[in-house]
Amino acid sequence: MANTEIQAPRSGRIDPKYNRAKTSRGSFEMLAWLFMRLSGVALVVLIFGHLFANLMVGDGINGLDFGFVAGKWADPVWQFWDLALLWLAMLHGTNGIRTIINDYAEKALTRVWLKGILYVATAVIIVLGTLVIFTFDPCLVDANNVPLPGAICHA
Amino acid sequence: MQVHKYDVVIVGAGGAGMRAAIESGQRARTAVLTKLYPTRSHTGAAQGGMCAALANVEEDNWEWHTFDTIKGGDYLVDQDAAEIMAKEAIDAVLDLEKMGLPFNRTPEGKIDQRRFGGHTRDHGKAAVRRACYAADRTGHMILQTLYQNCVKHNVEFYNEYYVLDLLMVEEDAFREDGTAYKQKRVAGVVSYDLATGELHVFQAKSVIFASGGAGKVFKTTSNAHTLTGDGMGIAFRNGIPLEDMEFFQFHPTGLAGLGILLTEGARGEGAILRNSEGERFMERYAPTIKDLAPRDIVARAMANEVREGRGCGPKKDYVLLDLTHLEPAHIEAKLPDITEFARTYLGVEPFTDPVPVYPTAHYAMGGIPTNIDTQVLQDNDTIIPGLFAAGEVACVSVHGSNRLGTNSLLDINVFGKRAGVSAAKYALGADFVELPEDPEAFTINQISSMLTSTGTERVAPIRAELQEVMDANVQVFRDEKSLNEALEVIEALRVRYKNVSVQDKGKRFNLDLLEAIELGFLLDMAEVMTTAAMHRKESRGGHYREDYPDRDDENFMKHSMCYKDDSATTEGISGIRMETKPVIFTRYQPMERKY
Amino acid sequence: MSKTSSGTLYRGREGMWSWVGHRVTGVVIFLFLLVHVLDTSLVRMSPGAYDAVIGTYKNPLMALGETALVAAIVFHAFNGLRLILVDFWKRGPKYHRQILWGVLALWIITMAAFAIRHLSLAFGGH
Amino acid sequence: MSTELPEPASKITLKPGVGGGGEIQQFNITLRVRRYLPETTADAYWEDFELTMYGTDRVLDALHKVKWEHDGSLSFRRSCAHGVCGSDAMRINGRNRLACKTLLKDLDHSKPITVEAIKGLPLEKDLIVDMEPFFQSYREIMPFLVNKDHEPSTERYQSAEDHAKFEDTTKCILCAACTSSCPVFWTDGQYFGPAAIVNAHRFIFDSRDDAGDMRLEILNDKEGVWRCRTTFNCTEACPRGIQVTQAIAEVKQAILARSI
Ligand SMILES: Cc1cc2nc3c(=O)[nH]c(=O)nc-3n(C[C@H](O)[C@H](O)[C@H](O)COP(=O)(O)OP(=O)(O)OC[C@H]3O[C@@H](n4cnc5c(N)ncnc54)[C@H](O)[C@@H]3O)c2cc1C
Ligand code: HEM
Ligand code: SF4
Ligand code: F3S
Ligand code: FES
Repeated sequence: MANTEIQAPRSGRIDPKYNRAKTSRGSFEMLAWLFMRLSGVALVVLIFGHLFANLMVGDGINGLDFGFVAGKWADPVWQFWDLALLWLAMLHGTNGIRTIINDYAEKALTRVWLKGILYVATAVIIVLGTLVIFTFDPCLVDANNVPLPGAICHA
Repeated sequence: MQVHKYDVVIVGAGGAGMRAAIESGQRARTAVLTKLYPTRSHTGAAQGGMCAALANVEEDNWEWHTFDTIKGGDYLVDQDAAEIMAKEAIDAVLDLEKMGLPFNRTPEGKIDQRRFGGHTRDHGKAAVRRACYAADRTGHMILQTLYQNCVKHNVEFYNEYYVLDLLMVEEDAFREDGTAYKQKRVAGVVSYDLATGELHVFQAKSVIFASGGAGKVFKTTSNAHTLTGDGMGIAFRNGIPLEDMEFFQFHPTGLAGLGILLTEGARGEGAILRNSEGERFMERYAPTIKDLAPRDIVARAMANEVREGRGCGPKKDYVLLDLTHLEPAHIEAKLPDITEFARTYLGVEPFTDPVPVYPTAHYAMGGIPTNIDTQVLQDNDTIIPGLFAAGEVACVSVHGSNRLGTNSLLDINVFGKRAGVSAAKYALGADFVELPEDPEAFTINQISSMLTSTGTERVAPIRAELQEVMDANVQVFRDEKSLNEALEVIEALRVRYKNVSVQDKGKRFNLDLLEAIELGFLLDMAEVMTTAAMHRKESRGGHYREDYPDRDDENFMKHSMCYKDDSATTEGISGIRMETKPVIFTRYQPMERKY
Repeated sequence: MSKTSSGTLYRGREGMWSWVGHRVTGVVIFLFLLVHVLDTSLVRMSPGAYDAVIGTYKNPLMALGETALVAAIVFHAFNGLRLILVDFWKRGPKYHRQILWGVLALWIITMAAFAIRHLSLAFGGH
Repeated sequence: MSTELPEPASKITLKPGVGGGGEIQQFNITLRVRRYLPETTADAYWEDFELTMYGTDRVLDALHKVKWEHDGSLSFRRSCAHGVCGSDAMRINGRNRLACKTLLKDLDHSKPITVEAIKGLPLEKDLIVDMEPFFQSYREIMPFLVNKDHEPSTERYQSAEDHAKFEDTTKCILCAACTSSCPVFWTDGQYFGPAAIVNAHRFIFDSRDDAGDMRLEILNDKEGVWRCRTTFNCTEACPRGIQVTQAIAEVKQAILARSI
């Protein structure tokens, strides 16, 4: 008679081969979730305003050009509008993509990589976009301080 | 094969098994072996309620409850056990409430109670509200609550482990009067792991059987496919007697043709039975409490209406349960599940149309004999040290010849708890019994012969024929002829069973194999029930002999004890020996049973 | 994790398909946003470069693409509001399906208005 | 409830044809079962069975017919056969249902009826999956009443309104139809899943319980309620009609309310 006494389980099958990967307490996921809803509401206003101003009024898309942008950003309200839009949309979108990566990337390593790429891309875009909005100068000049064609310079 | 060692091993994780596990798990090293995930156990199907004389809504006391239980069981109840059950009922309900069971509440926030068949005030004066309930899913709540508490107490479950054999040894011993006898002692159990097909031997100081009923010997039954009398069968094959097996309860209101139960709670809430003429026929059979008469009486009344041509439907083979005069909101609040059953399975809208019902095989009053401490008896009074039984598999005899509704959920809680306490106590003061040589040999042999058999018989047709004949011949009305016919068929099926083979030859999840093994238990139980029914030449409670329509206290006021004995023959059946055991009386003398 | 059941596609209902839509549109918008910030950054480089890139947005074929993009945004936006209702309004989960029909109706109306204006501009030209 | 009802009439006239009846319908179906026999074949495959079935038969009856008359190796779990034990959740025509609660007459017979194991849990054989990960999540949310007060000698009182707050989620039979219908659960199996949340809800909103905070803390995990994307598959799948998504929303709000 075999006398292999085995350690009994506390509950469940003999060998609970499954265990949740380490749990994380703390409220990051809650805040992220909340942020998605709050930013969502704000984005509705921001995006619809953006689309309306750019595509609906005046000549619509045909009116879009350097001058149009310059005109808009001359107004600090639009500057702020686009800045908020940029930040919120990027953070909202990034968090959304993060969720999706978490869902579908099967290996831990793939997850890390994909998220790394995502965060770098996000950081680059946000920084770039912010700089563009804040440092925008309608009077673009070349190396010799000559206004570029199309630039709008007031004396 | 693996060997495990535990102080206490519990077979079955229904209400009785888990109630025991909660007690013994806190006192001794306990394992629960169950062929189903615990929450799949059939206790979860119980609907109506669990009674206790809490007197939350009207005057009541546990003595009335005791009396009702004894009278309901047609005086074949061991009265000491009934007293204990009725008295401990109150704590049993309160225990469950404290464990978290979400009972329905009275306006003051106490546990609400409702009427149930056979439960009366002051020894039969009028129906009383005694059943504590959680809508019509009381059993579900009990099962969930007990499982939750097992999780809380870290009870060790071996899920989908089928217990197939009980390991016992016999020792020479002497009675007080000096006569020699063989004392059985329990050493452990053999189980089969469904997932892997491996055998596991569990060595244990105490073993508790809590494996539930055997309703699948009948075709029309409220019982689950998995209630195949395994525990009773294993005990019987190991020489332990079975008590009062002729008493099987047929619940009046099963969905016609399907057997799915509609709780008596429906009648407790005011539903009534009608025949094809629209008559409330129970007025004729039980003038005082009418539709709330005990189940045996109502079931026979229904069968009688049908026999006399007042059945409904194209085949005139059922009667109607009428809820249409009740407030829909009230039904929805109190009986949501059963109204859904009527809708789902029969397409009947119970708010506007009466529901077709017919008696359905429901509950085994008999089982493994135990004393009030749930210790199993190897004869009328010798206990088997370390072996316990509780729940439907057992017969402490609180139900006698007919169980009152709500008394079984009570039984499993009261005696489940007692079993857990006693088993742990025994285990803490005892040593392991040496396992017999090759403990698993019998089971290995049984399994491999089924797997390698070249026989041509299949499990399903044998089982179907068995169930047909039991429904036709051993149901609410029985007589010598019908029982004889049944026995003949059973014997023929037993012969065919020897030649059975299974198609699935694998090791993983071989349910084909297990159905074949279960069929063996069913055949045994059918044979025992029918032989015992043949032997009891009187009518009492759930057992009604048309050839002996009266109760015969002189000759039959005693429990029947059915032994497997290869050298004996009873009623022409070899291998079975029938004996009797006296009924324990304390204060209630038998009276005529009228409602 | 060992293998799980493969087999047919799960036949989810409105809730599941709206979620698929929400997810897909979310990703599409995000990808566009990356590009859009990059092209807008050209305003820091030179008006000509910016106008050239913006010019490509103005051809009729792109107009269809833009309409699709706006359709994605509008769906995502309205459905996002629906999700917020489901999350915060007590009866949201109960009426989520009705709200979805509302979202789709609003979406169609909005898109019809937008498409008429935008496509007529794009195709009508100057 | 203690309203006394008036005695119902001793005799009434029944509407003609009352109580159903009539000829029992009979029909032919093709049952297309996703088979997986790990001991004989490496991969899952489809197998068709042509069956003649009757009016009140359920998918479970069809499976039994196959097992009992055609192929004994077909494996599936079942017990109660009327939707209360939770053994037989499976994917029927692409959706999670209980086989014992799905009447064949309600399905389209012109096409094969497909039956597959539920998704997202390790497949063991035919329609049987390993339920252990599912129960593991259940056990993690502390599914039991915790009350730190002194034990009263009678029951703990609870008003009917307090009882109503969590009654819906007490109906759960742990069948896993919800969890295994959840697209988030399918992805990596790490999400606690709707069933665990439902059972946490049952205690969080029980006025007698004192451990709600701990459960909220557990579900505030990265694999907790925030992974729910409100796809409602769980609610559609629940054979007990539990408003699962609603329950999840209530838990989310409780966590928010507690943190803010
Ligand atoms: C539809 C229905 C409604 C009912 N309504 C009521 C009611 O309202 N009130 C009332 O008081 N009573 C009611 N009853 C009766 C009552 O529910 C049962 O008698 C009681 O629940 C039995 O409990 P148990 O623990 O003994 O067995 P069960 O709950 O049946 O559990 C049996 C356990 O044993 C295990 N098991 C069986 N065989 C083996 C084996 N070979 N190896 C390992 N494990 C095994 C099973 O896995 C299971 O866990 C009802 C019964 C039915 C069928
Ligand atoms: C217009 C207003 C918007 C609203 C109201 C909105 C709303 C939401 C909400 C509520 C969610 C969460 C969904 C969930 O948790 O199930 C979400 C997810 C998401 N959003 Fe938005 N959003 C908007 C704009 C955007 C924009 C501009 C982007 C792209 C940059 C974006 C990309 C995403 C992504 C990728 C997800 C994740 C999808 C998922 O997990 O399934 N959204 N959105
Ligand atoms: S919530 Fe519903 S679907 Fe989910 S496990 Fe419970 S009963 Fe099954
Ligand atoms: S299906 Fe899953 S995503 Fe949420 S609503 Fe149900 S848990
Ligand atoms: S067999 Fe019990 S739920 Fe289907």
